[in-house]
Amino acid sequence: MTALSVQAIDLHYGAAQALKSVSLECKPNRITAVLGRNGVGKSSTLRAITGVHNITAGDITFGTEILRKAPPYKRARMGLAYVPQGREIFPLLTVRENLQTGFASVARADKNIPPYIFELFPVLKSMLNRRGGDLSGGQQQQLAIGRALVTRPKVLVLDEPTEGIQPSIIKDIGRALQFLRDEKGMTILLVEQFLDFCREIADDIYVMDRGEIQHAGPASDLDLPEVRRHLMV
Amino acid sequence: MTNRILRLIAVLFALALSPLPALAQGTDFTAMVQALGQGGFPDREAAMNALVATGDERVPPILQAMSDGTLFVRKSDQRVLFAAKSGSEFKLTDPVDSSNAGTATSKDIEKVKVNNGLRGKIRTAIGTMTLLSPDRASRLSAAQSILKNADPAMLPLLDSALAAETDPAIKSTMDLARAVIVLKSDATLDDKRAAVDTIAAHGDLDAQTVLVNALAAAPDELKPTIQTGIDAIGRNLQIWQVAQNLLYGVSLSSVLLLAAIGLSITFGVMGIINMAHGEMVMLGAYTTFVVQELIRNFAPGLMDYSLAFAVPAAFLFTALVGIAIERGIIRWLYGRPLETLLATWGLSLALQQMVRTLFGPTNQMVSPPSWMTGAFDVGGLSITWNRLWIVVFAIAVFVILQLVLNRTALGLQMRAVTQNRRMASSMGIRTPFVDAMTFGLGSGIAGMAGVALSQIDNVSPNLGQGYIIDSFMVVVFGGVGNLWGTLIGALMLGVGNKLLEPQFGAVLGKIIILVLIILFIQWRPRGLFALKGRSIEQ
Amino acid sequence: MITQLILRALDKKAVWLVAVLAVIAIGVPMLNLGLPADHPLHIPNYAVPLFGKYLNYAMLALALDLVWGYCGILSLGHAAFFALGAYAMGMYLMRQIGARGVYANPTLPDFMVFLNYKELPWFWNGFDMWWFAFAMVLIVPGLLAFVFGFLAFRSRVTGVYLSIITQAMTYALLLAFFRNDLGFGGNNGLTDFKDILGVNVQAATTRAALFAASAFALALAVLVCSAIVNSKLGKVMVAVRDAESRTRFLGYRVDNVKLFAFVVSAVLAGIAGALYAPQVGIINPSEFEPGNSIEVVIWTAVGGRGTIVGPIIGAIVVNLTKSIFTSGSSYVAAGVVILIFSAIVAVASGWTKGLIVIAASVAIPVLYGLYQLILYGNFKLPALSDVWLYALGGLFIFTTLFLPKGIVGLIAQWRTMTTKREQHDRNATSPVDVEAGVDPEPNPAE
Amino acid sequence: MADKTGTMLYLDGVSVSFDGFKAINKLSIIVHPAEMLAIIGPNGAGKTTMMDIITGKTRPDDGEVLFDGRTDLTKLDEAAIANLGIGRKFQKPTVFESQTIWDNLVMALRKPRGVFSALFYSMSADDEARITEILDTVRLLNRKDDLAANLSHGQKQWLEIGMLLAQDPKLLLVDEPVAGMTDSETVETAKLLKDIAKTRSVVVVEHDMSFVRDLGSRVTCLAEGSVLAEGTLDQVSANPVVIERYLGR
Amino acid sequence: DDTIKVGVLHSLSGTMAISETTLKDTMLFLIDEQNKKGGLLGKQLEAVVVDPASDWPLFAEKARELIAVDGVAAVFGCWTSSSRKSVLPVFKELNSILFYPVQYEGEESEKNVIYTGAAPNQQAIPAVDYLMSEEGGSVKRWVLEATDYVYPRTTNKILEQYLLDKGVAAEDIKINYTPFGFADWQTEVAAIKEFGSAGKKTAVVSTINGDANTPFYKELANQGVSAEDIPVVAFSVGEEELAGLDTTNLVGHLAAWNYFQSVDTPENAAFIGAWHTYIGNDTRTTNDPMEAAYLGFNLWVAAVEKAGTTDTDAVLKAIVGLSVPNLTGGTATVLPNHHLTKPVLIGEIQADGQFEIVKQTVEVPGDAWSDVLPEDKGIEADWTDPLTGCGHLDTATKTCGAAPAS
Ligand SMILES: Nc1ncnc2c1ncn2[C@@H]1O[C@H](COP(=O)(O)OP(=O)(O)OP(=O)(O)O)[C@@H](O)[C@H]1O
Ligand SMILES: Nc1ncnc2c1ncn2[C@@H]1O[C@H](COP(=O)(O)OP(=O)(O)OP(=O)(O)O)[C@@H](O)[C@H]1O
Ligand SMILES: [Mg+2]
Ligand SMILES: [Mg+2]
Repeated sequence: MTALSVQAIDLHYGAAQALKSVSLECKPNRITAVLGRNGVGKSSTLRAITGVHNITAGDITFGTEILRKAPPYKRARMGLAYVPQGREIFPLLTVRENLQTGFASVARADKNIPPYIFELFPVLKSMLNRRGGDLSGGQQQQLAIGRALVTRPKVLVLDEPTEGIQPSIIKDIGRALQFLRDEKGMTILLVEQFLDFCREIADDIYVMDRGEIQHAGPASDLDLPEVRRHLMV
Repeated sequence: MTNRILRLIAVLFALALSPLPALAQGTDFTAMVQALGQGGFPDREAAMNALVATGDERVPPILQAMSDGTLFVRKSDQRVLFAAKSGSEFKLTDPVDSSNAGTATSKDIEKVKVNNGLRGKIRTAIGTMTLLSPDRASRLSAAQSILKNADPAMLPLLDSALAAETDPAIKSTMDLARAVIVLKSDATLDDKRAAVDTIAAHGDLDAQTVLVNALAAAPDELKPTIQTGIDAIGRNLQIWQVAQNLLYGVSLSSVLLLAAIGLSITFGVMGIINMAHGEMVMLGAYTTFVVQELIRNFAPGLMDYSLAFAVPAAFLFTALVGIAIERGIIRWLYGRPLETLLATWGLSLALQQMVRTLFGPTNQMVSPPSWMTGAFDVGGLSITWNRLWIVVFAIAVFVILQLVLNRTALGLQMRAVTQNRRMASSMGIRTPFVDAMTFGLGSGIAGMAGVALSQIDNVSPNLGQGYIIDSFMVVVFGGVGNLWGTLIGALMLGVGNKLLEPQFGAVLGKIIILVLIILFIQWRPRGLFALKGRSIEQ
Repeated sequence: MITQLILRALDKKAVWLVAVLAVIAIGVPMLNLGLPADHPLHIPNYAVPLFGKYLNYAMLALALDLVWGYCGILSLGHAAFFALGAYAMGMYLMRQIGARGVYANPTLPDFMVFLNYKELPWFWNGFDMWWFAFAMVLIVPGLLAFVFGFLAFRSRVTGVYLSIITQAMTYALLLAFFRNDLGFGGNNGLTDFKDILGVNVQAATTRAALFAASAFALALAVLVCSAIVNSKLGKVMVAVRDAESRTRFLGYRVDNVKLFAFVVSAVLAGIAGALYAPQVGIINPSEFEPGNSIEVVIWTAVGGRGTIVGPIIGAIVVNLTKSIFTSGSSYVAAGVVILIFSAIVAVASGWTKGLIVIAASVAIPVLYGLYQLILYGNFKLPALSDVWLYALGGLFIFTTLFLPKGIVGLIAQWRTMTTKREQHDRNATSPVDVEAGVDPEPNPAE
Repeated sequence: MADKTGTMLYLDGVSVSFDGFKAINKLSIIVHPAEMLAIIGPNGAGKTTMMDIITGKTRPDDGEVLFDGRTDLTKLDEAAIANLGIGRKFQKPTVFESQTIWDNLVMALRKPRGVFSALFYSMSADDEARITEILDTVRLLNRKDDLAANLSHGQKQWLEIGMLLAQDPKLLLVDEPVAGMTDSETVETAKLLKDIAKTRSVVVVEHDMSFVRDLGSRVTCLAEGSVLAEGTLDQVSANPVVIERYLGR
Repeated sequence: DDTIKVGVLHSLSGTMAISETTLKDTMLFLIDEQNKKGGLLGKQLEAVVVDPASDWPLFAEKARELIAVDGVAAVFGCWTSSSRKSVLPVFKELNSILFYPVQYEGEESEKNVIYTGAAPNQQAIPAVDYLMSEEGGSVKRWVLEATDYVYPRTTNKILEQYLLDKGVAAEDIKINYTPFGFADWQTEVAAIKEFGSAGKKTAVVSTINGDANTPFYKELANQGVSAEDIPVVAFSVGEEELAGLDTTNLVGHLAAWNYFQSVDTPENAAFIGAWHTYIGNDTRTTNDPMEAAYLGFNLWVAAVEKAGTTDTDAVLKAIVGLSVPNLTGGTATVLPNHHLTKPVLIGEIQADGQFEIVKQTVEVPGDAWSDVLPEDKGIEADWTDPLTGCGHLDTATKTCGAAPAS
C-alpha cells in the first residue's frame, strides 16, 4: 500500500524537459525526503504531484485515485496539502485569513484552525491580524506550513520547509512532522537540502540529479558515498 | 352650504376675469363647450373664460382634458369630445353629459390645441375652481397656481379657503399667496408691510421672485421694507446654496460610485483592465428597458414597481453575461493583465454593436416610476426623489458588497484567488468557480448601476462609454483594490466637481478636476487608500 | 560612439525594416507619379495619403511601444503627443494660408476673424516660419512629456496609476482644445490648409513627398528605437519594466530612464502627428480622445509589443482592416482579411482555433441575417458597415486569445514549434495550465 | 556611541515601526572596512528590515545611519545608495526574469549608471572576461543565454550572488545566501564570502549555524529589533537568552 | 456603367450613430423609391454605404474613397460641423457634391456643398422671435444653454447680438456651456431656475447636443421646471430624441425646426406611410434631418434630370433655382448661396412624444452669412455659376473673399 505514488513522470517547461521518468512512492505514515542539488528537479516533482504544473507523461496515484490532470484544488480536496518553495503567502490577506483559505477543502465541522498550529508556531497567534505579506521571511514560512495543516491533509507535501527558519523552530518543525506522522497518521513528502534535518526525521529518501531519480532507499543511506556524490557540487 | 357660497364667489371672480361675461352667461353650456374647438388661441381662451364663469362642476375636467391633450374636435360635426386612445382607435365621450359618443380614428378627429400660454391660464382657472376641492393634491396645486398668478380679485376666495384649510403645507402656500395678493392690492401700508414679512419669512426662491416683482411696482415708502426682505432672503439662500451644491455633489458621487463599484471588483480586485465595464452598465440599463416593456404590455398595473423587478433582473442578466465572458475569454488571460485591456476593448465594441443590432441605435425610453419623480423641499434645499433614491441605492449596494467581500467565505476566496491563483488552487479553492463568480459579481453590480443610470441618462448603446473613464478615475483615485477608496474617491470627485462648477462652469471645472487628479496622484502615487505593506512596495 | 550606436541599431531585423521602408518611400511615389493611371502597377492618388496615414500611425505605435513594450509605462494618453505635433504643424499650415482665407485676413486664420480676435494670440507667433513650427513639433510634445514625466516618475507613479493619469492628461487636453476660447479653433480644429513650404498641399507631388517623408520618418524612428533598445539602456529599460525596484538597487536612476524613454517617445509621436496633419487635411480635438490613445495601445498589442516591427505591423493591420470593413463595397477584401487572419491563427495555434475564427466570422453575419428574417421577414446578409465592429472586436479578442505575443510573436512561435510542436501547444494557452494559474505576478494592482 | 570615523557602516539608535509595531528598536551596529559581520536572530527580529533601512527602501523613524563614516544614508534614495557602493542580495531572490543570465550580469556590472552612459555603453573585452569569470564562480556559465525565469530557486540565489559580485560594491549586504543550497554549496559560499571580505565589508544574515561557523567572523544576534548579543559565534551561542530565543534546545 | 452610384456618408457606429443611422436608412429608402420609379436618366441608382464611425479624419478618408474609388455621382452625408469641415477639402479637390442635411451654424458657403438643413436664420432667430411675441409668452430674459462647440458658439453669438439689438439688457442674457456628453445637470438646471426667478419671463434657448439632451430633460422634469414657467426651446431635439424620453413632464417645451412628424399634409402622410412600409416598423419616427435629406435627394434628382448628366459642374449649375415640394406643404428652392428656402415651425412637446405645431412661418431663405452680425452684414454667397461663383461676396464692394468692410 502506498499513500502516493509517482510512476515514470515527465515534465516540461516549454521545450525544456525538467523531469525524466521520475518514479517515487510515499508509504503511509512515513516521512519521505527528496534530495538533490539546485535545479535537479525536486520542486518540479512536487509541482507535478500537487498539479501546479502538468506532467507530460506518466501517472500519479493518490491512494486509489489516479490524478492525471486533476486541477490542484481537486487534489487538495482529496487531502493533499502543499507548502511551496518561496512561501506563496497571500500578501494582502491577514494571517488569520491566510489560514482560513484552507477551509475551502474541509467539511463544515472542520472549519476551524487546529490549536496545535499555534502551539507549534506561537508567532502566528500574536500576528493574526497582520497582513501576510508584511511578515518576515521565516514567519511567512511558518505561516505557509500552518496554512497547509489547516486543510487536515492525508498527505503533506513540503518544499524546503526549513528555509529561512531559525534553528529552534527548525527543531520544532522536525518534532512536529514526527508528531503528525505518528499521532495524526499523516504521510509526509519533503524536499530538503538540510541534511542533518533529513537524517533526523526522514524514513525514506530519494536522491535526484538532472531530472532523474538516482537513488532510493532508507534514510540511513544518506551516508553512502554514492548518495553523497549526488549532493556535492 | 359654505361650499355653495364659495362657489358663488368663485363665479363672481371668474366674471371679473372674463372679457365677455354677459355673453357667456346667456348661452347654453354645450355651446360654450363647443366653442373651445373653434378659432385660434385667443378665441379658445375666451371660450375657456366663459366656461369658467359658469362655475359648473363639469368645467375642471374639461379644462384638464384640454391641457392634457385629450380633448378633441370631431371633424364631421365639430363636436368637442373627450377622446381616450384604445388600440388604434379613440373612444369618444361627451364632456357635457358623459355619454358615449362612439369611436373614431385619428383621421376623424383633431386635438383642441393649447400652447404654453393657454396651459398656464387653464391651470389658474382650474386652480380657482378647485381651491375647495376635497382632494388634497388638487387643493395644493390650486394654491400654487394662485400663488403664481396672484390676482387681487381672488382675495375673498382665498380668505375663505384659508379659513377652511387645515393642511399646514397648503395653508402656508395660501398664506404666501395671500400676502402676494395683498402686496398687489390697495391694502394699507401696514398690511403690506406685514405681507412683506410673511413673504420674507418664507425665505425661498419663489418668495424672492415675488418680492423682486413687487419692488418695481411698490410705492416708495414700501421699497426699503421690500428691499430688506429681498436681502434677507438672499442671505438665507446663499447659505442654502452651499448646502445645495454639496447635495448635488453627493448625488453626483452616488452616480459615480455606482458606475465605478463594479469596476472596483473586476479591475480593483481581479486586476482585469475591464474596458467592457461600461457595456455591462449599458446592458443593465437595457434590461430595465426590457423589463419595463414587458410589464407595460403584460402587467400594466405593476408599472410603478418595474424597477423593483429590473434590479434583480439586471443583476442576474449581466452577471450571467459576465460569467460567460469570464469563462469564454478572461480566464485565458490571467497573469497577462495588460492583454485583458485588448480583449475587453474588443468585447466592448462587439457588445455595443450587438445592442445596436438588436435595439437600434437610438435611445430607448425608460419611464420613471411616480415615486421617483418630482422634488421636495427641506428648508432651502430642494431634493429630487430620483437622486435621493439613487443615493440610497448606491449606499445599499456598497454595504452589501462590503459584507460579501469581507464577511463571506466567497469573499475571502475571491481575494485569495486574485492574489495568488495557483496557491489558492493548492489550498482547495475552486479557482474557476471563484473567478467566474467574482467577474459575475462585478458585472452584475455594473448591471444594477445601469438600472439607476437609466433613470437619469440615455438608454443608448453609448451609455457605458460615458462612464468608463470616470469609473477608472474613481477607482484609481481611491486606490485600487479598496472599496472604501472607491467610495471616498467618488465622493471627492463628485463633490469637488459640483463645488467647482458654479464658479468655473462645467467645462473648466472638469478640466480643473482632471488636473487635480494628476497632481493628487503625484502626492499619493497609489491613490487615496493605498494598499500598504511590504508586498506592495516591492 | 555615435557610429557604434548606429551600428548597433542596425541589427539584422532593423536593417531589413529600414530597407523595406526606404523602398516604400521611394517606390510608392514613383509608382504613383511615374506611371499612367491605367497601368496595373499604378498606385492611385487616393491611396497615397491613406497609406501615408498608416505610416504615421505606425510611427505613433512604435513610439508607444518604446515606453510600453520596453519600459513598462502603459501610456493611455499617447495620442495627445501625436495631436500636439499635429497642432503645431496645423498652426504653421494655417499661417501659410495668409490672405487666401474666406475673410482674407492676412494674419488671422478664419476662425479667429469669426471669433472677433483683434490680433494673433501670443502663442501663434512664429508659426509662420517653418523652422520655428518644425521646432515646435518636437519641443511641444517633448516638453509636455518632460514636465509630466518628471513629476510622475519622480513621485514613483507606476502601473495603472500612471496609465490613468496619462488618460486624465489627454482628456483634459481634449476638453481644453474643445473650448473655442483657447484659440485653436474649437471642435472644428484647424483645416482648409493650402500650402506647405510654398507648395500646394493637395498636389499629387506634395502628397507623394509627404508620403516619402512619412516613410523616412518611420525608418528614422526604427533606427532610433532600435539603437535604444539594443543598447545597455534598452536592457535597463526592460529591467525597469520587469522589476523596477530591483533596478534601483543596482544603482540605476529609474526615473531618469523612464523620463528619457518617455520624452523620446513623445517627440517621435509629435513628428508622426506633424506629418499626419497635412495628409489628412484637418486636425481637431478629437485626436485627444482617450479612446484614440487606447487604440494605439491596441495596435501595438495586436502587432506584438516589445518588438520593433510589431507595432508597425499592428498599426497597419488594424487600420487597414478598419478601412476595408468600414467601406461599402469590399466584401472580397474583407473575406481575404478574415481568411488571412484565420490562417495566421491556424498556423500559430492549431487549425481548430483557425476554424473557430472562421466559424465566428460566418456565424455573425448569418445570425444577423436570421435576426432580420425574424424581424422583417426577409433574409438579407448585412452590409459590411453593420458588422465591422464585430470583426474588429473579434480581431482583438482572437488576437489576445490565440496570438498572445501578437502577430510577430508568430515567427518566434513558428520556430520553436517546428521542433517541439507538442510541448509548445500545451504550453501556449492550454486551459489546464491557466486554470492551475501560471500567474507570474499575483499583484492585484498591475 | 563609538567613533564614527573609520567605519564602513554605522548605525546608531535606529528605530522604525510599522502601524505601531516596533520592528527595529534603537539598533546600533558598526561594520568596519574589510570586515565581515554575521547577523543571526529569530524570525522577525528585524534583520531584513535593517537591510531595508541601509539600502534606502525603508526610512527609519529615528537614529543615525552612516556609510563610510560620513554619508547619511537616510537622506538618499535607493539608487544613490547603490551608487555609493552598497550592494544587496535579497532574501527572496529577485532577478530580471525576462532577460538572459548574461544580461542580468551586464546590467549589474560596475559601470557609470547614467542614462546616456548606458545608451552609449559598449562592452569591452575586459568586461566580457569579468562576467565570464563570475558566471564560472556561480556555476551558471553553461546557462548564460537562458532566461533567468527558467532557473530553479537555488540557481536564482546564485545568480543574485553573481550580480552582487559584478557590482563590486564596498559593502555587501547578503540576506540568507545559502537558503536552499546543499551543504557543499554552503561551504563554497562561505569560502567565497570570506574571500570577498578580505577587501570589502560584508554583512551576512543567516540561520544556518554551520555556515556562520564557517564564516568565522564576528556575530551579532538581533532580537526584537535590537542587539541581543555580540561576539564570536561560540560566545553568542553560549548566551542562554540566545539559546532560549533562537537556537533552541 | 448601368448604374449611377450615390455615396452615403453617415456614422453607423460610435457616438454619432445614434443620430446618423436613421439618415442612412432614409437615403436607402429614397434611393429605393427612386429606383421603383425607374431610376434616374434611365439607370438604376446604387447606394454605396460607408461608415466613418464618428471619427472625423475617417470622414475625409471615406469621402475620398467614395469619390475616387467608388466613383459616386454625389454624396449625402455628415452630421457634425467637424465632419463637414473635415470632408470639405476633399470635395473641393475632387470636385464632387455633398448634400448636408443638418441644421448648422452658418457662416459658410461652398461651391461643392448644398446645405439642406437650416441656417441660423431659419431656426434660431424665428424661435426667439416667437418667444418674444405675446403669443410665445413675451419672454424678457434668456438663458442660452449650450454644449461647448462651434455650432452653439456661433448660434449663441448670433442670438446674443440679435437679442441685444432687440433691446434685451445684457444682464438678462446668460450663456452657459457644458462639455459633450454632459450627464449631470443638477447645478445647471438649478441655475436656470434661479436666473428665472428675477421676476421677468424667462426662457431657455438650448443648443445642447446629442446625448446630453436626455439627462438635461430628465433633470428639468425632476426639478419641476415646467414649460409654463420657463419654456425651453431646443434646436437639436427632434422626435428621435424624444423617443427615448418620457415626455409627460415635459409637455410644452419647444423645438424649432423646418419639419415635424406631426405636420398635417398629404405629402407628409404619404412620406411617413412609405417610410414605415420600407423600414417595416410603424413606430419609427421621422424628423427634420430626414426631411432635409429628402429635399436634398429630390433636388439632386431634379438637377441631374435637368442637366441630363451627373457631371458635378453641370449639376451644380442646374440646381441653383430649382424647386421641389417639401413635406410641409410648400416648396424648397435652392438659393444661389446653396442654402434652401424653408418654413420655420415651432412645436411644443406633447405627452406622446410628438410635437404640436404652434406656429408656422412662410418659407424663409437661408442666409449663409448672418445679417445679424455686423461684420457679416452685406456678405452674400452666389454660386449661380459654379465656375465663377463666390462663397463670400461683399455686396457693397463686389469683391469676393475680401475682408469684411467693418
Ligand atoms: N518556471 C520554470 N520555467 C522554466 N524552467 C524552469 C522553471 N522552473 C524550473 N525550471 C528549470 O527546471 C529545472 C528543475 O527545476 P526545479 O525548480 O525543479 O529544481 P530544484 O531541484 O527544486 O532546485 P532548487 O533546489 O534550486 O529549488 C531547473 O533546471 C530549472 O532551470
Ligand atoms: N511593512 C510592514 N508592516 C508591518 N510589519 C512589518 C512590516 N515590515 C516588517 N514587519 C515586521 O517587522 C518584523 C521584522 O521583520 P524582518 O523581515 O526584518 O525580520 P527578519 O529578521 O528578516 O526575519 P527572518 O529571519 O524571518 O527573515 C517582523 O515581525 C515583520 O512582521
Ligand atoms: Mg526547488
Ligand atoms: Mg529576513
